Amino acid sequence: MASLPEPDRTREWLSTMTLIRRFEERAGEMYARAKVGGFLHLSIGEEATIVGSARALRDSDYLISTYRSHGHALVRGTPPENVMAELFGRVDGCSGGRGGSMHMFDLSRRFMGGYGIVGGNLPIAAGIALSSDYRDTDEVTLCVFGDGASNQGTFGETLNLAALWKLPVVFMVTNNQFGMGTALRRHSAVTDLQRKGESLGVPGMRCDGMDVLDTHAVLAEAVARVREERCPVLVEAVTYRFRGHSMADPEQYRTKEEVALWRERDPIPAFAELLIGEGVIDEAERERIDAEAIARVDAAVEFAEASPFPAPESLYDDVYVLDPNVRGRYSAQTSEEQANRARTAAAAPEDSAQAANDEIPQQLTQALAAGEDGGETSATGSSAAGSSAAGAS
Amino acid sequence: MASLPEPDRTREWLSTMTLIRRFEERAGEMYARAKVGGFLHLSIGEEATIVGSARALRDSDYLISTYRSHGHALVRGTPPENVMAELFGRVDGCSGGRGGSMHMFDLSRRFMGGYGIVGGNLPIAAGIALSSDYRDTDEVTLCVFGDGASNQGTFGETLNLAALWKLPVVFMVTNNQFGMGTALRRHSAVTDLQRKGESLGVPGMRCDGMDVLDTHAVLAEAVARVREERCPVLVEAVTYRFRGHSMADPEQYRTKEEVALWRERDPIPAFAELLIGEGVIDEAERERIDAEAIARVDAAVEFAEASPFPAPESLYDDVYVLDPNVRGRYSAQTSEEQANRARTAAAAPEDSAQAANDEIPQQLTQALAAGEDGGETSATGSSAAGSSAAGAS
Amino acid sequence: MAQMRYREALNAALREELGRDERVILMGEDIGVFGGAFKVTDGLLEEFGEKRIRDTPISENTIVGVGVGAAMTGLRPVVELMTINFALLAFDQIVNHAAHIHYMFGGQVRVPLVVRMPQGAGHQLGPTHSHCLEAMFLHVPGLLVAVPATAADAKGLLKSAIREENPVIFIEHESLYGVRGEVPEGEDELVPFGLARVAREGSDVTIVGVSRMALTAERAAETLASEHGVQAEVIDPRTLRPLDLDTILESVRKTNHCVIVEEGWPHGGVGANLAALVSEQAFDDLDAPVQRVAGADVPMPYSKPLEDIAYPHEPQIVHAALAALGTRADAAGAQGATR
Amino acid sequence: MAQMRYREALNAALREELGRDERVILMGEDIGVFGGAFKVTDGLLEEFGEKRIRDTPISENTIVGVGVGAAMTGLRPVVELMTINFALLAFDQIVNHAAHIHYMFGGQVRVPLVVRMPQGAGHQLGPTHSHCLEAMFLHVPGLLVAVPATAADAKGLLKSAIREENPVIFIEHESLYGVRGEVPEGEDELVPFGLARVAREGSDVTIVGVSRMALTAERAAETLASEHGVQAEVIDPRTLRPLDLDTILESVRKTNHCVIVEEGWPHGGVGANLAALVSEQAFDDLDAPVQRVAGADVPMPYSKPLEDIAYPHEPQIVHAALAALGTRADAAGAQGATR
Ligand SMILES: Cc1ncc(C[n+]2csc(CCOP(=O)(O)OP(=O)(O)O)c2C)c(N)n1
Ligand SMILES: Cc1ncc(C[n+]2csc(CCOP(=O)(O)OP(=O)(O)O)c2C)c(N)n1
Ligand SMILES: [Mg+2]
Ligand SMILES: [Mg+2]
Repeated sequence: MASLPEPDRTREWLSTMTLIRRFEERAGEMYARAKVGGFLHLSIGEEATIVGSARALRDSDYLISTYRSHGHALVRGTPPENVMAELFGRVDGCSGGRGGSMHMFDLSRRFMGGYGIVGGNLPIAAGIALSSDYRDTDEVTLCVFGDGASNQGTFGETLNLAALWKLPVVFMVTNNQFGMGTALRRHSAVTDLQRKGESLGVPGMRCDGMDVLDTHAVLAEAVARVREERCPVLVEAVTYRFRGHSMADPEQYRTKEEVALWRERDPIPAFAELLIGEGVIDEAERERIDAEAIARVDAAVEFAEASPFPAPESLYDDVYVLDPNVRGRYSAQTSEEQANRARTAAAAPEDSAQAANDEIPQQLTQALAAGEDGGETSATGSSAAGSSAAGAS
Repeated sequence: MASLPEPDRTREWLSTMTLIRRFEERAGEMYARAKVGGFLHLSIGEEATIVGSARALRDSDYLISTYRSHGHALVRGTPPENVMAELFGRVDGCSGGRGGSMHMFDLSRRFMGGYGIVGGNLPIAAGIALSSDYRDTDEVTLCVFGDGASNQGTFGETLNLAALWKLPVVFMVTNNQFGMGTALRRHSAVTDLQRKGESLGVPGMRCDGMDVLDTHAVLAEAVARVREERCPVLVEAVTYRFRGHSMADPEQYRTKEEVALWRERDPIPAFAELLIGEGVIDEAERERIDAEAIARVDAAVEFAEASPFPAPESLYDDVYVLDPNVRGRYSAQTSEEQANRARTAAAAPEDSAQAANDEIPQQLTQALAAGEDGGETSATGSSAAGSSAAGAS
Repeated sequence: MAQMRYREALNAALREELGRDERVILMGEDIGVFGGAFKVTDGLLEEFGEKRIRDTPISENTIVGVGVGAAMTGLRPVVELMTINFALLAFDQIVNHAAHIHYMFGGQVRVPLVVRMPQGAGHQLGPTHSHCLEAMFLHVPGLLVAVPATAADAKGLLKSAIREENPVIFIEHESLYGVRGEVPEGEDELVPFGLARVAREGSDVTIVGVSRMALTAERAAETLASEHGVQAEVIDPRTLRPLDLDTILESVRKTNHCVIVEEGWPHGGVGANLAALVSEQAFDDLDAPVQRVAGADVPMPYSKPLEDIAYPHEPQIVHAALAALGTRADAAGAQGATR
Repeated sequence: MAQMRYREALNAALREELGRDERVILMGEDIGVFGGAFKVTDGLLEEFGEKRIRDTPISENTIVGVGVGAAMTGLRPVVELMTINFALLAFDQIVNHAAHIHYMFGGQVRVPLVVRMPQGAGHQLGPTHSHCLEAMFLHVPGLLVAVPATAADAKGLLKSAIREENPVIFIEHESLYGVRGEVPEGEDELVPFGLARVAREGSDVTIVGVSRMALTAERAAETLASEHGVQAEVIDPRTLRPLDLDTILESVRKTNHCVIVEEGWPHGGVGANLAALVSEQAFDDLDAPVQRVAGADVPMPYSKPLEDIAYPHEPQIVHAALAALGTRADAAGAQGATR
């Protein structure tokens, strides 16, 4: 293990890991109380992997994830209020209530989304990286997916293409030992996942995903290498999912003992104790950090509760970027009522949020100028724990 | 190089390579004369790869290929008459004129088809192998595809699954240096293709695909290993496509010099000279072999010309295996005429060919009993050059 | 007759066919140790073992392709795709391979493969997890398409599917798994393909409901009868290929009005297909345009109130039926009895 | 106006848009060094370089996904799939990703991606290489679908597609690449989406032809006029999303007869969708059922005589139009003027 990074940073890491944990515990409760619907995939146990990796990025870098991505939104700085509101299906959700737990998004923080399709985010990550290179920036994209996803066709296709085109992507496989109820050795012929890119021209690295320091150190190296060499790297983060795959999982595929054994390595107390041992924080601060996280999550629930549900009239919004000059119908629903709605929508003024990604090239030039000598930033992290909840992003 | 196999076998190899060459040259001419339509992908230059690999199989083993598969049909023993008739789109074609050059098939010889979709045959090969294992046979499946196909999602998916499930498949990548007009190094990050299965748990081997002896030796080893260990192997056959990708290819992506250089290694004269040098054949026999091949191809063209086109009324045959007890319409075409045709078809008696694969399990038990101590068979090869053309398969 | 849930009926069908024919094998993600994402395959691994009940990696296109190859060589594989949404990854093996092999190889080989998967909205799974895609499958010659709505049909059709010689796309519905119904007992109680179920007889309007919408249509018919004095005939086609169009046409010839209800997207949906067929083939019998009730033409939103209005419920069907009949009333007023 | 082939018109559109907007990049199999399987991208690599004209490995799903990611971050990628048949491998990225991202992320991000590909039969490419799949794409909310039939539309619509903010499925036709036509000159000569082209005016019957069938329909209309004294109005919708239904309905209101011609499979095809819409929305104006002329409901056979009868030609269209009108004659005879 490398020597400890600056105290402010490690404290922020602990805070963010704690926030993610408390957030997800509460999300689970809210699910049980039917405040949250759909599937809810918690990453409890995987917080060191999430925080250690994301903190190796600059603000101008991109992060793209899966359906298990509350932590990724939070670590990028999306206010818990908006993440919780998304789970509640409210207008202030970070995807406007449209996506839910599996489809979080925050363009302004370059959190390029959670995706419900296993393996679906890999090609998109390569496209983002292509775009970074095309614009001559030194941005890096961190693409996170699971051990199970490494068997999907897109894995081989995308890693080959990224190696061939020299795209700046860190592919991080979060090896939490299972794809749903299927244990690693039952779904992947090669279980040493860091090696799974070798035949595709992508070198591998591994980190202890239960240890935020090791994760950060390895990812920092990977990110630096990718930023410098403009070639992809595959990192395996070895971790464990403490909870079921989603909320309805009887967990017949593993023993209580196995779970208990991994729980002994819970990354949050482990890191807190290390920081106490090193004198970075004391027991009181640890408690304060936890209390703050809980308070923040309380506020998030309150905010989400208060946020309205999307209006029924908004159902057809943003299916298309409508062009008012178009004569034809985007949607020729059969009832007059519906047809009219689609027509009226076509005449509606443009939503300002829709202009966002047109601005990216300019945004980037600025961000780059600012970020180039800024090194890694953790500001987003602390702002996540500090700022008040803005609108839908 | 190992010591030369028995003279009868090597002679048959030369005959079959020659037959394939002459067949395809003629097919090209027939294409120019518009006797053949669609795409025509020739494997001229790749005959050693085809014959060397297929002759490592038993009759009870399966071969599955791509859209470049005239040679694979011929080497399995499908009469050239039926292959040519397929190119001509006639009823006696080995796919009844329905498939054309890209979709050859001969169930009775366990040639499990050519497939027009790059990478489409890999999962099917794994399924065939699964079936072999399920029935407790020691059959092996040889799955042939191109260097370009190794970038398709099915490659990673299927090799992983085959390794995991221990399926008896020899995956042979015919590295002819190009996927269409894209040179290997421009489409695959790893160009040492034998290694492309390592990360998927599939060990690699390589053979000189321009040398039928080396190809046969390596494939025999691979097939024996797979038959024994019931685990997949990946073999790279290094070869070259002398002609364009298909008939309409200006070949701007390579130089005449490069082609000329490879043509110096033409596998057919090279092998013929070796056999002459070793005293297996003499110059006269070499000429006789060639003359026989040409005569056989003449006969094939004559046969194909004489074979009728499919009757218009057969258009709807074999879209479905029709069940005469079904009340509903398989096809509710809007015109009365068409609807009636679909209905009548439903009442038609069952085509006997359709019962073929139900019989496979029994067939297999028999074939196995016969084949188990039979070792490799080359009988199919010589019968290909000798038997008269039967019906549509 | 036994009372069982749709899920249990499917499980029973699989169990019976596995017991009856050893060429039958099951493959899919988490169908074994986990027992199936929707528990349809629960207990089968224990009963039939790993050789026949096979957990697969997450590789949809390849899993289906393995099924194709196995089917071509004598097995009768039943592949479960966890949900229909993931079938989009397997379209190449389904369309270019499973559907076409019998034809393109001149009838030499069959592909007796079943691809099972649930579709549908209602559980707040959002845009990537709520599709109804029957329209994409019924478009493809070579495929059979089953859309059972009841427990009895789930069992009877799945057994028929497994005994079929053609590749079958077997579309279940996530919201139906827990629904109970009467199921005939007996190994050979099959429901044939291509035979519609007349769920309710009526003389005023024909309502065709596809997949889950057959049940919603039945409820709407009750309301139409009790609150509006309208007798609706409700038809569940059960299979979309082969299609029992005659039963639908006969009904329309009697009622002169038709409503088609589907959960999926309206453009080029199964409703458009049926509406086109009915409009063409019962042209002179229709007193009003065929009414279609379909899901909203949007990716399915997560938020509950939006999701709720994004797929059809009883009231829309009642409304559509009345609209169809209202048109008759108007036309009668305006043009006399000739229409 | 310049005379050019459909292929050249597409090439010109790409060249102009590449020159006009440096966010535009092209990706696809063999589009660069090889010049494109159908030579649509010929010369572009030389002119714009490897950074913008990118040959890809054979990885359809990933290529489209790369386009999605690039589009989300400010580029305007044009992805070529060699033919529509291979799009079946990319359905996940097209439907679950490209089509849904704008909606499912609450409108925060756009996906201005064009996926170009040719479809169609006529070259004896057999079952895996001859599909017409517009129906599968038009089904999906979030996608725009263009089906240009002329060189002018090929150019004008492709330019519009590249400037579009939505993902566009741009469906060309293999048999049209060599067809010449007049093409307006000028950087900003766009053909807008959602505006049908009335290819021929007429008062007796409306014929809607999709993709290549627009041209076949025009020829059939000539025959109808010269040999049968029937004046057909021929409409080419040009885009199926957005759909200029009004132009079609207006025409049907005038002619009272409608024929829809498509090359693809009849079940759940684009013809069914249009027939359903017309039958519903012009119910009182139709004097006879909408006639659909579609490809045969079979995988496309290789053999020339079979292929020839497996997709529509002029005579079938003429026949369908006469059948539509014949019904009117019959009806007039049998029932008087009321219908
Ligand atoms: C294409 C696709 N197939 C199947 C699923 C269903 N599914 C959701 S999560 C999951 C397991 C994924 O495992 P892994 O990649 O290891 O990620 P983890 O859930 O462990 O984070 C499966 C099979 C899906 N969402 N998408
Ligand atoms: C899925 C798919 N994508 C693209 C094509 C078009 N295509 C036909 S052959 C070919 C090149 C394949 O190269 P390789 O696998 O090396 O085989 P080879 O042609 O060299 O034998 C391509 C791109 C196709 N048939 N299928
Ligand atoms: Mg996992
Ligand atoms: Mg090649």
